[in-house]
Amino acid sequence: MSNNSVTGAVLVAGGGIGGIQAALDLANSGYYVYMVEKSPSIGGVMAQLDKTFPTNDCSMCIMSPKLVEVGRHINIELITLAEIKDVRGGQGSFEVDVFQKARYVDMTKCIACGACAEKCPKKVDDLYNAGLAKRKAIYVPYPQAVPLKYAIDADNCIRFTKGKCGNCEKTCPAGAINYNDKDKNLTLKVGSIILAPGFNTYNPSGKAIYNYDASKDVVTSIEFERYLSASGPNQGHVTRPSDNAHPHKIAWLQCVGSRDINTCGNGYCSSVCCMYAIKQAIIAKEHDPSLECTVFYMDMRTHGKGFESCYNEAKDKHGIKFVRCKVHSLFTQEEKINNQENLDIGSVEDKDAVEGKKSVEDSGEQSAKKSKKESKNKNIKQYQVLNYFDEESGKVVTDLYDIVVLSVGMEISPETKALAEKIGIGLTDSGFIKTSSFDPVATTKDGFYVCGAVQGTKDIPQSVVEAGGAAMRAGTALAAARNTLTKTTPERTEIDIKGERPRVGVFVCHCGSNIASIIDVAAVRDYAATLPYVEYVATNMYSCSQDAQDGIANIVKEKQLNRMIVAACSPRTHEPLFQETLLSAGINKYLFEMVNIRNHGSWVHKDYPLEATQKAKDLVRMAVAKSVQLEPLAEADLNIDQNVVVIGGGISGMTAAKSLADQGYKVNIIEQNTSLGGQAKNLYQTAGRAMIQEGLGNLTSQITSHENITVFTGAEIEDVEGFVGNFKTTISSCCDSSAASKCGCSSLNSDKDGATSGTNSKTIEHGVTIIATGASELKPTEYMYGKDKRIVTGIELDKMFINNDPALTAAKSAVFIQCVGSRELQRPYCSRICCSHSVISALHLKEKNPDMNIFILYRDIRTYGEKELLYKEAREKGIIFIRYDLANKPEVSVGDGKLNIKVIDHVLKMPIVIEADLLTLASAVVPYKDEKLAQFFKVPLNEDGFFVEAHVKLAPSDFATDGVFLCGLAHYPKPIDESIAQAQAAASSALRLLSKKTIKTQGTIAEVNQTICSGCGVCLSVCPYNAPSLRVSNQNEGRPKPHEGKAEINPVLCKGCGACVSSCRSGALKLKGFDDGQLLAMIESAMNF
Amino acid sequence: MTMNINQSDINKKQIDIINQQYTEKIREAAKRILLEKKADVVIGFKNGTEPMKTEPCLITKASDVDKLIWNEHCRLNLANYVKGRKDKVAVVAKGCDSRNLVNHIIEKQIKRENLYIIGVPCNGMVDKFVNVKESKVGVESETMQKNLDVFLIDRDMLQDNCKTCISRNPVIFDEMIAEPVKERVWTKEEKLKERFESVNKIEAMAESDRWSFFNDMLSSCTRCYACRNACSLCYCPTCFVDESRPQWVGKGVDPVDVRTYHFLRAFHCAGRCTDCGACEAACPMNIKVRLFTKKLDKECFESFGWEAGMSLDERPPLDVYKVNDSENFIR
Amino acid sequence: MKIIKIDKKLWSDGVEKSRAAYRLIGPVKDKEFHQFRELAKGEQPDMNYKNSRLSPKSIAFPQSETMFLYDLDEKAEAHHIMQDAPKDYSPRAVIGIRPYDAKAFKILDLNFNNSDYQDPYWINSYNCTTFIGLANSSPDKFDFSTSCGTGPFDDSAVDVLLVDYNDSYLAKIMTDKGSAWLNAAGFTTKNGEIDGTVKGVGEAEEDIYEIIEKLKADAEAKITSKVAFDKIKEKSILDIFNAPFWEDIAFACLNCGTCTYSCPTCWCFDIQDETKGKKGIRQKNWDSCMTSLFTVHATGHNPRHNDWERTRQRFMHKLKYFQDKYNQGIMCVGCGRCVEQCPANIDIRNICNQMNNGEWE
Amino acid sequence: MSEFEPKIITILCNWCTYGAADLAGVSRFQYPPNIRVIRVPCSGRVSPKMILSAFHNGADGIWISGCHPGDCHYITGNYYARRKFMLLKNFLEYNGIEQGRIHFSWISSAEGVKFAEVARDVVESVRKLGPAKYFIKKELDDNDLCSCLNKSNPDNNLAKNILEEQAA
Repeated sequence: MSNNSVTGAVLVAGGGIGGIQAALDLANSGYYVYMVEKSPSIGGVMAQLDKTFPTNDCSMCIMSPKLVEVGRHINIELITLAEIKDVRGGQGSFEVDVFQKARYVDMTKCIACGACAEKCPKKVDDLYNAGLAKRKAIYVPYPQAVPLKYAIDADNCIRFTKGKCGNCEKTCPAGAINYNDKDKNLTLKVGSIILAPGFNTYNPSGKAIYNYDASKDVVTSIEFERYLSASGPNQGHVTRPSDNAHPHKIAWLQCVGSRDINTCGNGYCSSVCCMYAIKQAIIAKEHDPSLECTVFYMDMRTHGKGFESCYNEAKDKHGIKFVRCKVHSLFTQEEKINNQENLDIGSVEDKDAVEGKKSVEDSGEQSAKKSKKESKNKNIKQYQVLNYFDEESGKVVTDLYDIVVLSVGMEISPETKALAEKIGIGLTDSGFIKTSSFDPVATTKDGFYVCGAVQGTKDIPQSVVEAGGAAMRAGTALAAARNTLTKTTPERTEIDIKGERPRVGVFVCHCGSNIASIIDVAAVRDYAATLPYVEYVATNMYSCSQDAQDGIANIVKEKQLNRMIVAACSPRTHEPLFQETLLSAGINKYLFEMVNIRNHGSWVHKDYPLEATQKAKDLVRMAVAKSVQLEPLAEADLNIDQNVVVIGGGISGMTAAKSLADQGYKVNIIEQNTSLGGQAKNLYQTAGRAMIQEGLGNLTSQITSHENITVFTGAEIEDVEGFVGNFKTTISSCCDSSAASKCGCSSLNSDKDGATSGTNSKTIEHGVTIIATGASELKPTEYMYGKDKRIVTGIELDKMFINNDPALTAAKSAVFIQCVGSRELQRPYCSRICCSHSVISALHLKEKNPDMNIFILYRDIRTYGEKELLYKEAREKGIIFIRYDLANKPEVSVGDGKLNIKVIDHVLKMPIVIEADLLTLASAVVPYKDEKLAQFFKVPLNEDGFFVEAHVKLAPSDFATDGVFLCGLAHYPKPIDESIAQAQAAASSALRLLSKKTIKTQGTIAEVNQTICSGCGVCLSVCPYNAPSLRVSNQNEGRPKPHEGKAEINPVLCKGCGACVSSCRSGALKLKGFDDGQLLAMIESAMNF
Repeated sequence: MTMNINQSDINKKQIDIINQQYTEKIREAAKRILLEKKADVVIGFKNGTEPMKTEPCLITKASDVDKLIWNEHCRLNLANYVKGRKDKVAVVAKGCDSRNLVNHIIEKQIKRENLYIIGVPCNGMVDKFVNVKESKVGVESETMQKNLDVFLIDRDMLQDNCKTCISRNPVIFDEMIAEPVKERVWTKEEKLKERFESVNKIEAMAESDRWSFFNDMLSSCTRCYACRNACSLCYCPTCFVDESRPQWVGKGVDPVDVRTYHFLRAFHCAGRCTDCGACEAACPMNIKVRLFTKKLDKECFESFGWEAGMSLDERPPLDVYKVNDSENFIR
Repeated sequence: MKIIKIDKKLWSDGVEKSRAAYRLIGPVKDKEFHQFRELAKGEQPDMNYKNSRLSPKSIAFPQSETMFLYDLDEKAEAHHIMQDAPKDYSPRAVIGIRPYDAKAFKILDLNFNNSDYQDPYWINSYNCTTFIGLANSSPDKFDFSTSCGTGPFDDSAVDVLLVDYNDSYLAKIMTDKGSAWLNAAGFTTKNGEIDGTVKGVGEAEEDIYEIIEKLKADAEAKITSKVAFDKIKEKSILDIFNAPFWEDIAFACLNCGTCTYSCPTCWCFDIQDETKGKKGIRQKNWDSCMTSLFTVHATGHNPRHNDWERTRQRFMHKLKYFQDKYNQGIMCVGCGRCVEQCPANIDIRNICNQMNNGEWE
Repeated sequence: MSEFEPKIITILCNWCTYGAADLAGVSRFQYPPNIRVIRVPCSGRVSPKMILSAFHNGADGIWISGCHPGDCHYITGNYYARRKFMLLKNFLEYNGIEQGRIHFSWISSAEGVKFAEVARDVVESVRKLGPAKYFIKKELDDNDLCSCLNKSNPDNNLAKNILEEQAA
């Protein structure tokens, strides 16, 4: 089957979160990935964020494991400082010309000690900090950067610009500086290309109305994000930039560079700004509860999962003010103040930050901010004056703010557009890469896929979803060449050390002068030699250098060491490296222990060399005490059944099924109804104006004719056993086999011996499960729904469109009421799709009958992204939008055969009555709240009844439970294109597992000693992964299982957190690698010596 | 005051009558349950060998049911005798016993379907040291007057935990042998003030006094583990004090080891303790070990609104969490 | 044997005086209970106590006793070598011990000092101790000592037996050790003579024997509960071991250590090492046959897996095995502590009688 | 007192606070060298045993830090830990352990500044309290352990009473 014309490698252009996810999905499912990133390290905008909405998770915390995984992946090749120049060839075999700028630092030698940057005399605007701080000409963009290798910014380096200096070369202890490094042109052979270049933020500079150039106190949202960040220029202290005074009032201006065709040409909505403004306001308030925060907006667009409640909390709990008004301009007002009042000025606590500020002037650089007016006189305070129309009072209000944050929108960079044009990829009118509703991650050109903001403005989870989708599509095209270019780590044999007396080797690292300049490395080494079980001690100049690694491995072999300790830097960055070294010497990698005497020692106690040395000795002693108790740990292999079950035969389920079937996997679709199609059967058009019945028909016929897909309709799940890789799902049909054909449900037990009577059930063995059970439209209980046939729901209207109902053309007046059953007390979430859906339907009505009077009664119009253009079109076509609020909902009445809708007009503030021939209720999307299914697969449901994904941001299509994935409306309301993308993403996640055929369990997992387990079940209660279970006898086995009722841990599901271990009163649980004995040995030895 | 003395006599008689009624009803129920095979065995109390003593007993034959008795000395918690049994057990349960049965069901130590609960509305237990303390039988106290409607026994003679009982009637049962007694209606403030009065007193002490108070209190502890063994919550196959790898609590009578034992035992009962008083009723040295468990009861009540064993639907507070749990102690 | 009469007014001075030659131990009230403790300077034994909560066996058999010390520091001389723990075996007197408690020491002595095995810690402690017994004129309801080969006036295990008699103590001098203490207390001369120099101490009157006998009879009459164990000896071990009543007897038992720890004759101990940092000790701790750890094997197998088997072990040992092995009655002095203190009303008197009188297959 | 340098057992979760400590290092934020870090996967791994054991062995202070709620790498570990810690801290203090001996914090891997800040505060608060007094297992060569009498130790109630009497 192998097809030589297809190349099993994919190029991912862009190292933001989208690119990262796509690369990981592909590399983990059998494709070699080249990741081309234009900056020196990956991470993109997400790395710059302080927190992520709506949960306010620390952005770096959740992202850095992914960064590290990319950096260490043997099937991902990072090509940094690089750009695509040209692409030749076609789908399956492209040749890509890549231009890579010289780094001037040898990545194989650089140990990221930072000595070079310390000595570098040249300060440059730090783009990571949005130009608000300075970095050096030799730099890493941020401390957690991957690859963690320095780079020289040749445009600013004194050595390159003036031919002098050379400090870094002199300082570098590793000899990594190479001034002779040259730019390179590479040609990469790949089968598919994923474009994930991300976005630029709108630059408000040059637009006088925003006062951005004139005042330092007007900042963009990305700048404010850096101010908020603990790793930002102010260490997270928000101060008024002009004078570092403590701010009292901050305003956010929404839609700067979005929904704006006057100041700029960006007619679309940027989708994320409302939420990030809320997030920033909440964080700012958390820093200082007395702060007054006001968000000026046009429509609050909080249409994502958990967003609406975040918005409500911002209002109700945090007291953030929301004012509906597009502020047209602002200006600076100066105020003289006397010295008494001046006390709170200049209170930045951190010296570095103050120096950083000063250096802006010292450096003599022309920065964007340089030209800004600063308050030269300390006695003059700057305020930002906002004039706005307050709807409530009906008056123009003038208000003063300390800081104004411009919620800037997203834009696609000219370079990206130019590249797209050059390689012939279609763009939308707004300049985003064009895709279609039914193939949302494929560009107009075969072989090119897309994810993230370049396809249209979106938030992180949506980008991650698309990344999965793009990976799925890119991989499917290359399925024939899967595993042809990937590398595998060779299996190595380990020496069995069981029963041996511990023989510990301790290696103490100088890290050049990083450690040795403070800590007496030789003394630590000599001290280590006196510790029990220590058989060998040594120091290394750089323990992580290749030659040191080789040396260590040789010593381990020669001295027959069976435990290894390296006292150097952080295990978070270097443990895998040394474990690899130990493994290469034939010793189980879990017999390694790392002591952090640099990050936790020399670097933080530089004025206390004696104490730092003593601390290093203590830490080494603790590590020795632990290491003698370490045991070799096994990573067991678990086979992954190669079959798939998809639950739900709607668009999402079918797409997921097709995606995996196209890659050669056998897929079973279990559908409760007697036919496939789900909600889409009743839908008319997508926001992209694609005809849904046509698309659905194509998809359904592909499914039913697919050789790898078996469809079970009218089928219900009876029971589920097992776990990742080894599920057993029993389904039954609504009728017995003989009646099945009449009903439309599947005959389940007829596949072997023809139709049989009796119970109609079947057990399917499968390795992964995709839950795509969908949701339904709420049947409204208000607005007289059901009392008059002119009152329909959104879906019912679509049915009328599909049936070309004559009532539609006959209608003279049509009204839509939005938020029916959504954003209310009993159902607080926004149903996301209804605004766009009503707008499209309204447009369609207009097309049918241009004279029809159409009114859309709304609370906030949430036509996010390019759907905003539909909203604009609707207004242009005379569709009237009337806003109502929750306290004054429209009233529907029928009298004399007339259908009247009374609503208070938001402009006139007067009730108006509309007589309608058609009233469409944009009714909420409600989940099935399938608790039985949730229990079967041990996956959670949220309060609203939607399934809860593993992580809101970074794992939107996964469950915390391994082997179970999620897509479509069961996750949250979403339009078809997003459902399809998520279905592909869920399939991609599933593929990561399936393609491995076996998975390795982690070594550091929990284990139960059943003889002392009391079977109380606390471990089951605290484990988020369902790893523990209580032993139950199989009734077929006849006699009770040993230790029945006692707990056991499924090593495949355990992630090794240890929550069960600390909760177990009986002490029956241990966490290998972090067991009580080991930790108590560390505690004891920390104090006793 | 003469009124009161008379009242006391009336109470004494009332108790005797109630004991007699309860005893008969229990025997009747036990007999029926055994004959109807609703359970294989009945666990209840029999008379002890000395006054003020009772002994838990196991009845397997309907002909033996007359051994069963009920009086105000049925201190031990019979839930402790039920855990781990594989047969079908009927158990005589007062309020606190039933709360511990709830714990057992939640913690899978017994299946509800294997349990038949003979519910006893409880009139309070007499402190086992009451004679040692020169009992005040017949001598009226003010507290008794106030609590006449609540307890039939002189408050000063009551076991300490009974004085502030929140569930004298069983929370789950298959049958009741008498009409439920009237429960006191508590406000949260009253609970915090009265139920945890002893704890509040210690909290009000200076730190160093607290340390020496407990050290003094535990100085007579012999580590006989009667408190642990009488506790229905202590069912670990190997107690942490007996762990040997690592052996991190010494086994001698070093005060720190003794202290560690009591500290961690109480912690293991956190959110599970029903304040049944079995530990103190068992302690031969009359050590007020409930001062430890009650502190954690108080914390769980104050912070998580939790009282153990009141419902089958929720696991104890350390097995669960709420996103908005208090964290003002965390930086 | 000689009896002297000591005026109670002289008593405390005498006790204090004996401190010059003895470490003094006696019953003192600790919270609500009496305990035997070393008496601090100026502290007097409470001669009006009824019974101590715990038996005084810890005087020679402490709950925790360090036997050896060791050093794990390889830099230290003699590291990893057990060193004898320092001990103080200077003379000590236990004042006010009840006759049955003193009798219990004789029983313990059978175990700790016999031809097969001599426990130096026990022997040294026992030998350096003088027992100044105090007859019990008002035994409580739990006392059944008379049927256990001792009694409230038993003088067989004490060096001196004091009998409370109006304003005096009648002191029966049983041994030289006893005489020596009386001498150290200044009640007698070196040879145990009474030379009349101490006012208030004198030879007892002639009829003192009858008086004591009368007091003794009065006291013994107050003891109503009895045990019989004569037939236990005759029954076969397996017969009693397999008797049908054990599970019933043991049902209520919590398997706590209350009975064994309060018992004056329970002698089981366990040896444990404890280390902290580089220092270590080896210590001997009381053990209890009631705990599962008592017999658990290194393999995890426990021959007495069930709670009731452990309860049976305790009574079989005390009432059967001991009789068979030593032929000196039962391993019980009838002090009644276990009966009084058992939280579950496990009553040795009932069990003994059941073992003795019971008829079964 | 000014000579006293406390030793503080510090237990950090691998994913957040250990990362913050690394970042503090990278950023060269200085803090006193009194803490001894033990890395665990999750703050949910920390059990009361470890804390008691630290006191037994003479730690002057204990500091435990994990991810902010919601940031837990293991989804919910720190939520369970939070309940445990709350009870434990209050129970220790009820037992007489001074306020300020035991500290808890949530520090994300981006909060290098906070790590150094909290480290300084923890060390200072413990330093102020002086050496640990309670829950310390005494040295095993102490003579009173060799006593031949049961329960003859400095905490002996009797001895204390006598001392009090003598004082009075």
